[in-house]
Amino acid sequence: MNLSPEHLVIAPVLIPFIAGVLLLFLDDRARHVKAFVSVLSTIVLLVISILLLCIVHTDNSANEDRIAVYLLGNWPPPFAINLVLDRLSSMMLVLTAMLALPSLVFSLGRWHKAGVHFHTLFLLLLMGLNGAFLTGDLFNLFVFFEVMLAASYGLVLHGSGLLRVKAGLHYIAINLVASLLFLIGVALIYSVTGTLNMADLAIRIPQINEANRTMLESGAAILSVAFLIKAGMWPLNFWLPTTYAAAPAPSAAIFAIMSKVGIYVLLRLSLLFFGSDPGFPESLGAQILLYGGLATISFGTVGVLASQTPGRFAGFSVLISSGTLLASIGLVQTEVTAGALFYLASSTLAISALFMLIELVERGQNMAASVLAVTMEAFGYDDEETENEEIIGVAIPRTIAVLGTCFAACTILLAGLPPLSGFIAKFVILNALFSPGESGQMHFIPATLWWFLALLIFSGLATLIAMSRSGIRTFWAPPVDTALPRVLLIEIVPVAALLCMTLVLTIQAGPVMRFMEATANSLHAPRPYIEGVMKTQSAVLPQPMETTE
Amino acid sequence: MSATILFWAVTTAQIALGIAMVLALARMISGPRAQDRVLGLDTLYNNSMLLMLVFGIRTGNSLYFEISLIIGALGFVATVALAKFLMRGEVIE
Amino acid sequence: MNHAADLPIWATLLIALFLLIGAGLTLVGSFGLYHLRSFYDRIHAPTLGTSWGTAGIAIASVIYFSVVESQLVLHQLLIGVFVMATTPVTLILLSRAALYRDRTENNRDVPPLHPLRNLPQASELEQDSMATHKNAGEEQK
Amino acid sequence: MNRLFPYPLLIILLIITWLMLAGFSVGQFLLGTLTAIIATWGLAALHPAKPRLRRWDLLPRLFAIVFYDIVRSNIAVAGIILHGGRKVGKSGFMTIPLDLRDPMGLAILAIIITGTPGTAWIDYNSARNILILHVFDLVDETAWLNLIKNRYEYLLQEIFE
Amino acid sequence: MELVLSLGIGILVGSGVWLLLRPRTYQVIIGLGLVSYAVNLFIFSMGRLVTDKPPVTQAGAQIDPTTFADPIPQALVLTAIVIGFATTALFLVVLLASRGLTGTDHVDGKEPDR
Amino acid sequence: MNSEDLLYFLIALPFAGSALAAILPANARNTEAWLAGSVMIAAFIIAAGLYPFISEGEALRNEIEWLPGSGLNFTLRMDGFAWMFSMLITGIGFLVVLYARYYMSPRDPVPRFFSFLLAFAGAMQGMVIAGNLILLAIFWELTSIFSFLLIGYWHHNAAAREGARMSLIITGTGGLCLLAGLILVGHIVGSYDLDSVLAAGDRIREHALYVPALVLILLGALTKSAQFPFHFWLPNAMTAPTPVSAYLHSATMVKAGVFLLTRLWPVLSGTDEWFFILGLAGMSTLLLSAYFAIFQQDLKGLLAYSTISHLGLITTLLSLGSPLAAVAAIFHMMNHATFKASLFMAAGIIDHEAGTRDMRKLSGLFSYMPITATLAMVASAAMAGVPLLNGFLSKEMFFAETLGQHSGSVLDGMLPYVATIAGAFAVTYSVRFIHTVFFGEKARDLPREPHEPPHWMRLPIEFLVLACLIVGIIPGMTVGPYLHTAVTSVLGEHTPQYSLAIWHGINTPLIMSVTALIGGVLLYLALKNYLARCEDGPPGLSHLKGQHIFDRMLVTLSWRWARWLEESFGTHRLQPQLFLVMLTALIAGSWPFFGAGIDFSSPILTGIDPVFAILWGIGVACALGAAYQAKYHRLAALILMGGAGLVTCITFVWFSAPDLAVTQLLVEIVTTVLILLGLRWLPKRVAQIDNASTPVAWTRRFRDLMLAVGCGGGMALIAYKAMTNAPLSDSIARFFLERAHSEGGGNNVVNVILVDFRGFDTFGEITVLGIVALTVYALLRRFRPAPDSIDIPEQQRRQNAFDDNHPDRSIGETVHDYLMVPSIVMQWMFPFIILLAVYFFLRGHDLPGGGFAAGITLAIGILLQYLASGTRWVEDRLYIRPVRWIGSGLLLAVLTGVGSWLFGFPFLTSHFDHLEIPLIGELPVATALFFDLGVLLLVVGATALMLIAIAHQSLRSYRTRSADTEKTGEED
Ligand code: NA
Ligand code: NA
Repeated sequence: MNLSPEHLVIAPVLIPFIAGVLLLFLDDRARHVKAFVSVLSTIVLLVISILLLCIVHTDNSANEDRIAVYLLGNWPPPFAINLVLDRLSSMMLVLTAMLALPSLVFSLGRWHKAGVHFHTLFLLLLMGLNGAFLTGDLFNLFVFFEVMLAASYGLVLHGSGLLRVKAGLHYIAINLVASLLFLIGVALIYSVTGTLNMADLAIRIPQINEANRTMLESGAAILSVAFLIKAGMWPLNFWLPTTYAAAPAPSAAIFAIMSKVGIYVLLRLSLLFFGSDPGFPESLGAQILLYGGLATISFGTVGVLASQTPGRFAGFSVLISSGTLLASIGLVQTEVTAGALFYLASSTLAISALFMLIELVERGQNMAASVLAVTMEAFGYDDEETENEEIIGVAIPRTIAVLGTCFAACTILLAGLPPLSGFIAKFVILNALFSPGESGQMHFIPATLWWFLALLIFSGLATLIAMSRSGIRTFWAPPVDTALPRVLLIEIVPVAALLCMTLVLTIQAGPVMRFMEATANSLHAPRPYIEGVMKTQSAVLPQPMETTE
Repeated sequence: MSATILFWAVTTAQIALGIAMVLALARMISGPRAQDRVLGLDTLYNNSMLLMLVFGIRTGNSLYFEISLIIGALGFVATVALAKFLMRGEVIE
Repeated sequence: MNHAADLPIWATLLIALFLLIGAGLTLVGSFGLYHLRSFYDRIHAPTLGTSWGTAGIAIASVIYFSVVESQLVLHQLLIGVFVMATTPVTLILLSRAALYRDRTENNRDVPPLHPLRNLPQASELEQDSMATHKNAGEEQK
Repeated sequence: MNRLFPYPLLIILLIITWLMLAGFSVGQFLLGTLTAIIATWGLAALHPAKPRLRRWDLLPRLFAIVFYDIVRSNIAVAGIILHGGRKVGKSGFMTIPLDLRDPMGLAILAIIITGTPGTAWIDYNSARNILILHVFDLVDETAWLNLIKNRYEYLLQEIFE
Repeated sequence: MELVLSLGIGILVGSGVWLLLRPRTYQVIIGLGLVSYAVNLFIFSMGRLVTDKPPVTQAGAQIDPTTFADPIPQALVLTAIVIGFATTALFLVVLLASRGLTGTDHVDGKEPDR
Repeated sequence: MNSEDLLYFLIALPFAGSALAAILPANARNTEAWLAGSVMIAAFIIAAGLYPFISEGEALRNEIEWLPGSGLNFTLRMDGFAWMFSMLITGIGFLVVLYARYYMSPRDPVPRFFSFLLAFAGAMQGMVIAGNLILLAIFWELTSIFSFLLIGYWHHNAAAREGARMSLIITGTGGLCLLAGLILVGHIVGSYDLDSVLAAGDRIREHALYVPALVLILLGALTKSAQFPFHFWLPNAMTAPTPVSAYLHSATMVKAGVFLLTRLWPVLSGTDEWFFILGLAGMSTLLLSAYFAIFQQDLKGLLAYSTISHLGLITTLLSLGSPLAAVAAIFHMMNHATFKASLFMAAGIIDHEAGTRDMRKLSGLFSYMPITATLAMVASAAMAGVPLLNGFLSKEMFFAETLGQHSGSVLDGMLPYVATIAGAFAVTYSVRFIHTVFFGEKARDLPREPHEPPHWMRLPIEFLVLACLIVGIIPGMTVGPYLHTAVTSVLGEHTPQYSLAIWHGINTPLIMSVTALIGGVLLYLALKNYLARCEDGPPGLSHLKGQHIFDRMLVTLSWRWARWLEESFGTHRLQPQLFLVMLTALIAGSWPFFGAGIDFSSPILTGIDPVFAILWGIGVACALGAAYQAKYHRLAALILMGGAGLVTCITFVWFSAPDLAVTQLLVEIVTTVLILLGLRWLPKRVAQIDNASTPVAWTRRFRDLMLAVGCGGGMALIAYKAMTNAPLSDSIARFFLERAHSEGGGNNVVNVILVDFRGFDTFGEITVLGIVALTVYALLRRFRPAPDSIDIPEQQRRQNAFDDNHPDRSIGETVHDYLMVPSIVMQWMFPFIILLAVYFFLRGHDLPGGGFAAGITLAIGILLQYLASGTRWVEDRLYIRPVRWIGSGLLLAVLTGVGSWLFGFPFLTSHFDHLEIPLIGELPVATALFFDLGVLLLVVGATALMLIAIAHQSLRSYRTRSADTEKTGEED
């Protein structure tokens, strides 16, 4: 097979897809084979994602923009669909794979047995995520959003149960409405631009006449609402903590990246479509992102304090993370964007680890398990899925100590305390807000920045208060009758691995930030991206066949 | 001449079918029983199938034929399901 | 009306005739559906549309396209065949459902479950209909 | 052979259907044959009771009769609807004991009765072989009985039994 | 025609939105259905309304793009219809599961407090 | 190795030791102590060895690039001041380790203790030698975290947990504020490098952001150093093991605040803001805490308040802004560390030996432990500021400084008096400590029989007390040069002349000292009897405990208010969420029009066709009817929705989209059946007129109605505007129309777009369908019907009962009769439907149809068999494995796409050719057909899977029902 490197770009979409589909041919009892195939493909995915990142970014390429464009069906841009690999998308791919592998391994402990087709759904979720990050076409983005959402519905509902079904119902209803808004927005944009390719849109939008401009803005605004729902902006985000808390732990762990898809799209499209407009930073859209982000941080903070279960707490942490990112995007400054990207990576890893950890800790209280048991018992028919619940791996000694350490690490990460990457992330954002030196030096700092500063600090504090509250209750003052949670090695290793990644992020903060800065620079100056896409030529045939151009 | 005759015939037929659809709708809305509504829907399907056939004549284009074919061959499935629901309380036993 | 002007007048007239017959019958049928008072009367009405209503318009279409395309185009007739075959299914099912519902509601205008016997007394109908049927069955035996 | 072509008559009908849909050409004939064979396999999988057509030569006659009756009853019913009041006083149920037992024959009878305006197949009791009809214009019950028994059932019995 | 269709879309959306805001899951699914129709029509109408110009070309003929309806919105609607079908089915099953587990068909899984 | 590199060892050693300590076995008390002691002493030796490099006022610097882009580097910088702290941290650290070896019980999990202690030492060390403000903040927060862990060491004790948490929250908050403040400083200076910052004092003080930065930094420092009003965490932290208190709460942790103030003193001090904020905090802390200390009954509590008070003294000194005061502050930091550490250790010994720290119980211990008592007395004297001890020297310098003029304010004027009174209080509590514990009659009912501790345990105290004495008597010869190095490194060229003599002659400070001494003793005598019995805490203020206020505030803020806010600004209900979503969308979508308005001037209108208008009249009626009926007449609503779908479908035909119409119609049919299948499981609902007719309900409905009207109106407007907009000439549609046939091999442009130009969309779309089918299937495997819908439907019950009650009928005969004719027709329709499916599939590329339509058609065919004959009947005959269909479809689609790689083309590149087949003629064959076949297979599989999965629920609940019946016996 002619596997020239350019086909690597589509591999993040195809690998999970093919693996997931092949699993459909395996019997449900061949669980070990299924597990092997899906873990293996996720490892391959991780390797390829890292390779792709290396293709678009090497340390000495920080000042040039390398992109790889993949023309699906070999049709020339901007007519058909293409995939575009740039720094941002490759970073999101790596992040996705980095979350996927631990979540998947974690699920092997017990969750993948809680229902059928877990691995397929999981892999197809990865396909949806990767497709959404790679695609350079607005409608294709919708399609991959739907792939991702459909799989996420399946993963939220995985194992069924009252909580999950109730949460799933709300989640699905709201996301269905969001999808409809997405369609309306895309349709309006198409009606005034006549194109769907993102790069082409970036060229056409500034040239639109005044009458159509209103329509375009209306479409873009409706589209943004769809993205903001997914990103979890207040007041469109009440479903999020409930859903994430109800979702099975490995699902929630991979969902940590899902709210970031909304952020990713907002960041990419707003800068691509409107970034060339010098008035954009002061525009209403940017302001809404900024203030909405601040409101979201506030609400997340309040929720973090008010949450009674760790799951909801983690859900509200997602909101804080989203709010911070939205507000950062709303500031439309390259430095802030770079900081926000670092924050995105760090907080995603931390939240993912937290969701898995919570389940392990709660296992002591035996809540999740009992919910599952009730469902299975209530409806008479025996379930072959749960019959053979044998232990894979070894239960680890000093469980509480290990869990406690991980919990502490999560607290530190989410509260933005040193020494893990949560601190660095918060610092780089704050530092960018008050960018020292050269251009900075503003004697007047706008009130919003103060608010942002205060909220960043206060949200960290609230996280600290809430997590110390529950951490102390869980680890330091365990109720008498709590059984020691039975935690398997393959469940705690993923958590530890994610936390170690944040440590790596901290230690390697320099190179990582250089990458983020380069990413932010290309986002804010998308000319090379646009030209790179538009100039891509179709492959010419070795043997004569009708070609394009 | 041909064109005029055909135009009037087609227009009359379309309007007649349109009115027929309205009448079917009236039955769908007024009921009074579920079976009346189902009957109304079935008639609406059939009338619209005819409308599409006439539309095909009007446009001289046979591309719209499939839609009539589908209503004709498969449109009854929905009605069957509705009727069975009324009769058995369950669509598939 | 792309090709309308090219049509020979006989074809035009035939087409117009069948169109009007078909549409007219369909309209009458739908009017009946709307107008008639009892459900069992109403089920007769739409068959106007599904029989000659459909046939008329399908024939008009066949003539039109056969003349325009100068070859025999018959596929519209298939529609008529399918409609003819499937309409009874829906009507049978529907009327049976209506009958069932009317019987469980002790509607006196419908035939009894045992058509060879007389209608049961009103007093019996008020009771559990199942019991009534049971008695009826035994008596018959 | 039987497994490959389980329903020869059906295959022919299907090929005709295909040709009507896709147009008449040699290619379409071959394609249609192939499709028809596959389609009959679909039916064969369900293995429904296989109808035995004893007198298929009577089929055209049946069709002609039905065609005529439908035209006639269209006119009749349309007339009643247009002239009659809201409630058709003459409509009503009637019970007909049947002799025909073949399911396919019964199905065709039901299609004829229901497809023809003015009569509707309401209920059928297989144990007693009794049919309940609803007749739109029930002036002369024996005429209807005659129509069903002698005009349709007789022919169908000839064809199928 | 534009006026008729846009009014139609508007009323479909209005009815659908009203139903989406109702407390019973069944109302919501019907609402989703109505809004889906409207959105499909909306996307479709972005290609402008042209009668009798289906985007089916003639083999070998010279192609004048103005003589065909815009095929892109149609392709998008097709995708949207399929996805809408899938999600409707899913929502239906989830509402059934919710009804089964909670015993109620209220969207929140419990009857509102009186 | 360079001396600079040794700086890393100062930090790395403790952390490495900490990691090692953590993995040692639980009972390795001696190994742990040896390890920790070695680390401390090694670090001490390294630090000591570095003195020559910094004694000349130079700073040792070392830097590793970390995050250069943001100005954060791993910069270490040791000057005299940092060196002094390094010595305290490692030196006292060593003594504490030694002490802890004997203090900790063999049952305690010591690996954790020593691990945390070493980590804390490392963090503290890092904090003092950080050469970058952000690095400093990092280590600062680390000290908070490790101190939290140390305070909560005995976490089975609720007080320890609470104390630990409080300290973490307060110092953590302070740390975050500090970070913000330091970032502001970095903003002003343009660098976080300590050297650059220290060189930019004037710029900082003149900058507009000086005050916010100052306030934020002071918040950090004051919380850490337990200054009023943030002092209350410290007494609560006394639940920590005593070695921890001796280390953290005398020498290290609490000193971090004043360390920072001193570190930044050159750039921040000297302004009014500095003086007032810091002075007020320092003076009130100094006085109040000394007063509070008097009334403590817990030994460690007394020491804790004393510590706070002394830190207040240091803060006050720093607030004054004069270099001499700074000298005094630095000096007092050292002195306080020595005497307070020894006092804590002594208190620990008393607690350890006597079993209590309650001064009401302790009495006359001198006779049991004379040596310890003596040592404690000397240290207390130092604390009280008795001459010949180190505490006296720095206190004299303090008194002297209070007399100077600093800002001429009232605060300034009050200062000497406050200082003297606080001094007197210090004497009082020191005397009380000694007198109560060691003198008086022998305590009788002590939990344990007290005696001298092991000698090694006392050694650290002896050592520290010796230091107090030596420094107190010959300061110039001992501590003098080092202090000078420290002072110079802070004050640089501003270093004042000062002398460390014991005797300065009789001057005002001496008189103040004497006054304080005498006054303090007198006060003790006056209060002696009261104190012997009183409750913990000062009279009248005992209920006013910072802890309670803090707890209350925390609960109110972080719980009650938070929950109220969450409930007020959030919701758990779906309806408000959807309302907000749609309201937001409405506002977002219409906002651009408010500015620009809507221009209807040049619409491209096509004339209104009356039939089309009638059609939409029907559509509208159906939509409204469905909306109206959906609550109580579900079936009617479904039927009406079907009507609206039909109108939609016709509209597609009308405006040239036959493909859409076909698909819409087929989907419509399947959806109707699907919803009907579900309807069986929904609860019976009968219309209740009075239901929710309250004003609230009406308001809500009105509100919803308004939103519905708004959304509908908005959509109508936008749709109208878009439809009447002039078509674009440069739309990408042109490309597709022109090339569909020539390059895509198909005449049906929509289909060519779907399977070729935008085949990737279809690829995703079928994936969605597949995923949903799998999810539906998975969810329904766990389906549990509600109790009231578990029974078979009433119709079936009646019909079965009827059959049952008739001897000539068998069960199921009614339904058999009922379905006999329809099911024959439906069965015989099956081959025709298969034929139609093939037809739609094959012609799709050129004419309306395609894989999706074909797939649904086939699925409808299968569905029809289920409708006709029931699940069992069909499944006895047709062995459908929908998941395999789904898998095959998706696989075929992807393989078709991947196939193009073989020829070196991207995914989904299609190829087509016109094959010349004998008899049939030219046949266009496109690879896209295989892709479309994949679509077909998937659609059949997915649709069948969903429908069958729902249909199976009836069977499954039937099975459950019969199982139940067996258990409970026959029903009636
Ligand atoms: Na999300
Ligand atoms: Na009839």
